[in-house]
Amino acid sequence: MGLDMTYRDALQKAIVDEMERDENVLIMGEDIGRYQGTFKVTRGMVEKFGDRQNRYNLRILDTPITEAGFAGIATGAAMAGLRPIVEFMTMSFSILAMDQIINHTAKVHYMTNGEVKCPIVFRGPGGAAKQLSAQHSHSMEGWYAHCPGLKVVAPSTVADVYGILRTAVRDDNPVIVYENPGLYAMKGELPEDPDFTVPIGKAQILREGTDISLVGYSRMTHINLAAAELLAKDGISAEVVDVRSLLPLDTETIYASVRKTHRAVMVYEDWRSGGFGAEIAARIGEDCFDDLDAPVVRVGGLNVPMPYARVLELQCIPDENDVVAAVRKIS
Amino acid sequence: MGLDMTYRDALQKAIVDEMERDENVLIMGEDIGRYQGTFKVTRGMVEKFGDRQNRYNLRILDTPITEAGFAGIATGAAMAGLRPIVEFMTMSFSILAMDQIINHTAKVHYMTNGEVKCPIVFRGPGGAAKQLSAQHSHSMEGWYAHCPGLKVVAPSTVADVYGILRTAVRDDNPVIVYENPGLYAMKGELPEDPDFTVPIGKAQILREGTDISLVGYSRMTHINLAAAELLAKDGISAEVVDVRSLLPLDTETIYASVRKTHRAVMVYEDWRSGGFGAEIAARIGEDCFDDLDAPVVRVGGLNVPMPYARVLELQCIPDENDVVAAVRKIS
Amino acid sequence: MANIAEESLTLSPADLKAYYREMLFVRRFEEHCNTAYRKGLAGGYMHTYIGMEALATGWLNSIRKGYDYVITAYRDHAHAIVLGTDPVAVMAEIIGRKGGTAGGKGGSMHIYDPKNGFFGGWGIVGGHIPLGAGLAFASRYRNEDRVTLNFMGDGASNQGVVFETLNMASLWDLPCIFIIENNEFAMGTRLEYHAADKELWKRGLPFNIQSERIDGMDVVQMRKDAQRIVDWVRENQRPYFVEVMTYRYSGHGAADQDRQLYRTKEEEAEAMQRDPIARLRAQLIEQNIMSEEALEAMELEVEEEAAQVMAKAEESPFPDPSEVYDNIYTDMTPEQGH
Amino acid sequence: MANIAEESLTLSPADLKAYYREMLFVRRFEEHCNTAYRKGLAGGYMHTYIGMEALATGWLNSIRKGYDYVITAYRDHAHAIVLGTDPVAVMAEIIGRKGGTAGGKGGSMHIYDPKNGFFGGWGIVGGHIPLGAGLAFASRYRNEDRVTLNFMGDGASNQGVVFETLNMASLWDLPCIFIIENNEFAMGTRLEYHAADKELWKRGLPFNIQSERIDGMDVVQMRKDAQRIVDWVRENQRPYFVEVMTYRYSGHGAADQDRQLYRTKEEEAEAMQRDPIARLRAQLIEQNIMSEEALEAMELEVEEEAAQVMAKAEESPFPDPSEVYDNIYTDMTPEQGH
Ligand SMILES: Cc1ncc(C[n+]2csc(CCOP(=O)(O)OP(=O)(O)O)c2C)c(N)n1
Ligand SMILES: Cc1ncc(C[n+]2csc(CCOP(=O)(O)OP(=O)(O)O)c2C)c(N)n1
Ligand SMILES: [Mg+2]
Ligand SMILES: [Mg+2]
Repeated sequence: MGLDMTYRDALQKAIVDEMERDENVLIMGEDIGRYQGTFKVTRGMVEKFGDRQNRYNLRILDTPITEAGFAGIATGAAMAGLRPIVEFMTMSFSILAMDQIINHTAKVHYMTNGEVKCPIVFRGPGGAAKQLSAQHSHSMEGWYAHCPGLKVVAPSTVADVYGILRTAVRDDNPVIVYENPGLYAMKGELPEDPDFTVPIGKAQILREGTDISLVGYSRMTHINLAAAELLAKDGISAEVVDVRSLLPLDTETIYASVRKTHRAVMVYEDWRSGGFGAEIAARIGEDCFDDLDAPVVRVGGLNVPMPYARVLELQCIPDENDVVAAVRKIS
Repeated sequence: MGLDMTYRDALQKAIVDEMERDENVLIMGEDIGRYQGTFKVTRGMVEKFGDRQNRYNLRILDTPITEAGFAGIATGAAMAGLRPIVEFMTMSFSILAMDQIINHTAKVHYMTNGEVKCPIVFRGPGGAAKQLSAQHSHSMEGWYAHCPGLKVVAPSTVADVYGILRTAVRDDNPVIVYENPGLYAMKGELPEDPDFTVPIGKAQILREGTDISLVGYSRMTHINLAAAELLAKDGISAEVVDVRSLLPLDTETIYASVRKTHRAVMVYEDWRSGGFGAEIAARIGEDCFDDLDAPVVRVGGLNVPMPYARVLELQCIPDENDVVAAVRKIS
Repeated sequence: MANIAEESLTLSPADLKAYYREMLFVRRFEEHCNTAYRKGLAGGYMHTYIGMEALATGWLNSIRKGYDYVITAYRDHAHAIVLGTDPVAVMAEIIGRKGGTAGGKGGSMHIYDPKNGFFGGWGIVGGHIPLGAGLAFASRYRNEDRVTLNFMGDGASNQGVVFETLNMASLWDLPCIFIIENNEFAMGTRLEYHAADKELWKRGLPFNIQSERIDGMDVVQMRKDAQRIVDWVRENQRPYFVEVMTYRYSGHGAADQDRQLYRTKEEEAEAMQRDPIARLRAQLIEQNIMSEEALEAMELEVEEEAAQVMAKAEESPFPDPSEVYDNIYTDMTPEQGH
Repeated sequence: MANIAEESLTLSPADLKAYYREMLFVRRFEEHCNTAYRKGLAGGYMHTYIGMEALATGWLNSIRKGYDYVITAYRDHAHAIVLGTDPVAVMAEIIGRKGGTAGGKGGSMHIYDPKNGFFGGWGIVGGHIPLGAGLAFASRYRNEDRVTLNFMGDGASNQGVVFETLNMASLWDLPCIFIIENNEFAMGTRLEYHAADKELWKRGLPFNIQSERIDGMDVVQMRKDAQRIVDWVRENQRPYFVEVMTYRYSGHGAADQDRQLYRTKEEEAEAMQRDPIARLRAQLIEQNIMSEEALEAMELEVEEEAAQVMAKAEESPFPDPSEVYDNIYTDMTPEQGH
């Protein structure tokens, strides 16, 4: 029997547990301290790790709105042996730090031929929250997963976000943790084992099935579970593959599922065209060609800058009906 | 009979012709004026359009090394009716302007619901030049082609770079022109027609074949042509599809080729995993499933931060032998 | 730097009345926005201008409306309204309706009205600053005598791209006024926790830009300073950097429910003493421009007007789902479907 | 701002001799680099420090080598050498050999030697500046008394991230010295065409950072100023901003063949008068520290040594193709193959 808690609280617990375990671990970001974080992941932490009246508190550090600058400062600190966790208020703002992350953080280890390590975690909500419009709703995981030198994870469950975040903090390489804001309030169970961690790089089967593989990550895994439920009513047995880690990608688990079901739908919230789902679909198509009884179909976000009005926004984000419709196309 | 010239000179001719045609067209970038451009695309232009002793010359404007800032200034100027061409010294540096391009330029038209247009061209060399190492060798076209609101072209011939650049300058939307530095010195023929342009959004068949489609863009099209030559010696007839425009993507032409040959290899220089070639491969797999006699195989750049030593660097970039090897896998 | 132009403007009683009415309307409008958010009529982020009204009124009445260019961040309702955008269209946008300034595609943070010279309405902190300089670039390129007002928050003034832009604006003589709306907070972060030197006006100095700090809580002074600066920039075709001291009475956005996380009630109460609307009201009475009764009548009228705006905006239908693909490009749509 | 620490350092004749030898070695080394580039032994970009030697010698002899942190851009050979990296390893890197500081993976722009406190060696103009502040952040976090030297070019000092970093360095009391190597050019762009105010030292002021401009062509003065500033930062644990005036005698990089595109021969000749090496040589003679003969002997020795370095570097083999996947991660490789 584990602990019942939200994804948000599991995230905080992982951060706190790691900060208590290792004093080199710190967290920085905009409004994460005194203001408690816009998505409240760090609520109460400033009191735990210091004093809210301090000019600055290096363990839980409120930064100015200068994403490139603090991503770089954290990277330099990691190069010198600290293990920073950087929160982006939303992943959309990490675009401003892109040069630091892609062109510096990700390359430190290679460019020094292994002399310098860069143990750092960048995390934050990615994808659409609710009516945040075009500039605040980016999915960034695909771009990061494209970049060698980074690891990229997108956990979908309470246990996973806890276990993977702890692993990420202990990893000697830069890790991007993509959190969908739609998951923060979701409840789930956390194993009681205080040493519980989840390795990076392993996909998992969250529902067994025989007719089709629904492949996704982060919140889309829950959409896939809902779709599987709907499909079951129609006698279609869908297997739900939760990718969890985009880089490295556990193709073994994904392929094993496809080889069993002979059909796959790849589901992701990012813009359909050029999202990382295209990579996963292309790999399945390339490596499981003879096992496929139908094309790998993709369900992605509409190729549209996110509109504000709810009626427009909802259209852009894939839901279980879109997944069901895709399954019907190839069943 | 057309004019013989290099890709570089055709590029300049397109820029000059458009600047002479329309006084709202200007070009800005680092060292493009007095220094003549690091890749010499703008050689001699400062004399043509102004005076090198001027403090600044607004038609051919040397900028400080502040990519985000001048990409944004050019975008604002476009919003107010000018038609700027922005040169990035290399596309790798456009990462610093990513927030401006992805989150501002690309979205102006949609966010204003069509009230404001943003006619702007961002261009520059992308991909590996020669031994520029990890930070200077990025292919950025995949990221841009992922972003609705932008158009993205990657012309491979002298005529195309001229004709497409002219079209891009006249386009009322932001256009990214990806130039591979390996093409600048390449010679080719430019039609004599002074009104010659090439539309954005059309792929072309550069060599007809019946056994396999080699799909690529920019410099990789020439690699594909070389591979087709090698394959011909072995009796394999390869069709070379030059994609030219990534967004919009001319799937019609690509699919028609695949439907004829029943086999496809997708070739791109960008990191294999998550590059835009994955999107094209995924689309072929999705839409031409029944036409395919073999998996769509991809040939991409190694998933490695670009190393300096020539022996290492050369390994990372696909060549005709890699394409031939891929063809053999599925023939 | 010393002030470099003489104050010459004198304001008529009619001006002061108009300013009072305008600021009051903005405040009532913003209150309706907060209500709309609480009622679930508006979603996303909702940032109001309550406490800062004198800036919009002071600056935007000092330019040639519809000719000069204006750009700001997401706290943008007031700018649009004072520039002359139909408040119904602004409110309709805020509640995501077809009749909104962007057909419901933008929401509160993304109001535009290019006909009135208003270029938004941007959500990335600091991101629009180069765009504003670009507007000024276009007018300099065409040899016009437009001025661009480029507003940003105190928090935004730390963003790197702002400094890049200041350098280029000065290098290239762009007629752009960079205006920091220093309301002392960036979301829940106090000025002294985000800026190494609280005197933000100094940031223009190393770029050889005329720079100063002025008071934004006295609309009369604000208006005079603004006119002086706008005239100077139009005349000299050079950039200007101004820090305007103000205060945000409400939370950062409508979702910010606990202001005591970052400031005390006492501090708020003290700031309330400087309320630009109350201050002008007192002046109107003191200078016998309006009687208490006349003021009350006007206030009722404004309240009524704001309520009407809200009601009319609500009459506007939601956008049609098919509109989702409209206006991504001028001439095409991207690949459609999920 | 006024200088805030007293000059106390006195340099011995042995010091001056050592500096002369060191600067001369750097120059000879750099000349070999240019030759290597012309011969096709080195590819990519090749930026030498010719004319700027006094900065490396002055600053890097003022810190605790191997304890303090140093970071710079792509013009990085001198920094590594003066910090104590084996010049053979530096040259081997420059010509892309296995024995290079990064096994041939980095080349001229990317020299690292963390054992000696040297963290590179970076190619994105301005991009390493926050990394440098991050090194200082780590030492402040751990309550050490390290100092970080964070070098950048004049062109780099326009990049937004530099200003962002200055703000945070001051906010958080980072013991970081930001040093602008102002060689008057950013590639082919003169200072006055890229910076709105040529006095770059002023850029630290709005962040409440001690800021000053010093001369980098007199190694003796350079060394004293550097020591004064390093001591102050170590003591006060605050950032410092310094503009050091120097000149780049060669082209921007080895590929820059036409310096007359952006500067006159007369101007170059004038700058040559300030050559830091010639200047120290004259001082050594004038102050009877070394005779002409002793100097010539030393010069021959240095020349010989540099040639040896080149020869030894060339003996190092090329990396093995299989190494391409090494050290992308500490514990895995990405998906392999084309
Ligand atoms: C690049 C970026 N980072 C973070 C945010 C989230 N955010 C929105 S408003 C804000 C505070 C901005 O403060 P300020 O510039 O002072 O403007 P004010 O809200 O006070 O008007 C923050 C952090 C954002 N929108 N963009
Ligand atoms: C972000 C970025 N933009 C452009 C370049 C290309 N580039 C390399 S060096 C350089 C000039 C830099 O001048 P400065 O900072 O003064 O340094 P110096 O070369 O004089 O030492 C430029 C434009 C780059 N490497 N990175
Ligand atoms: Mg503020
Ligand atoms: Mg320089």
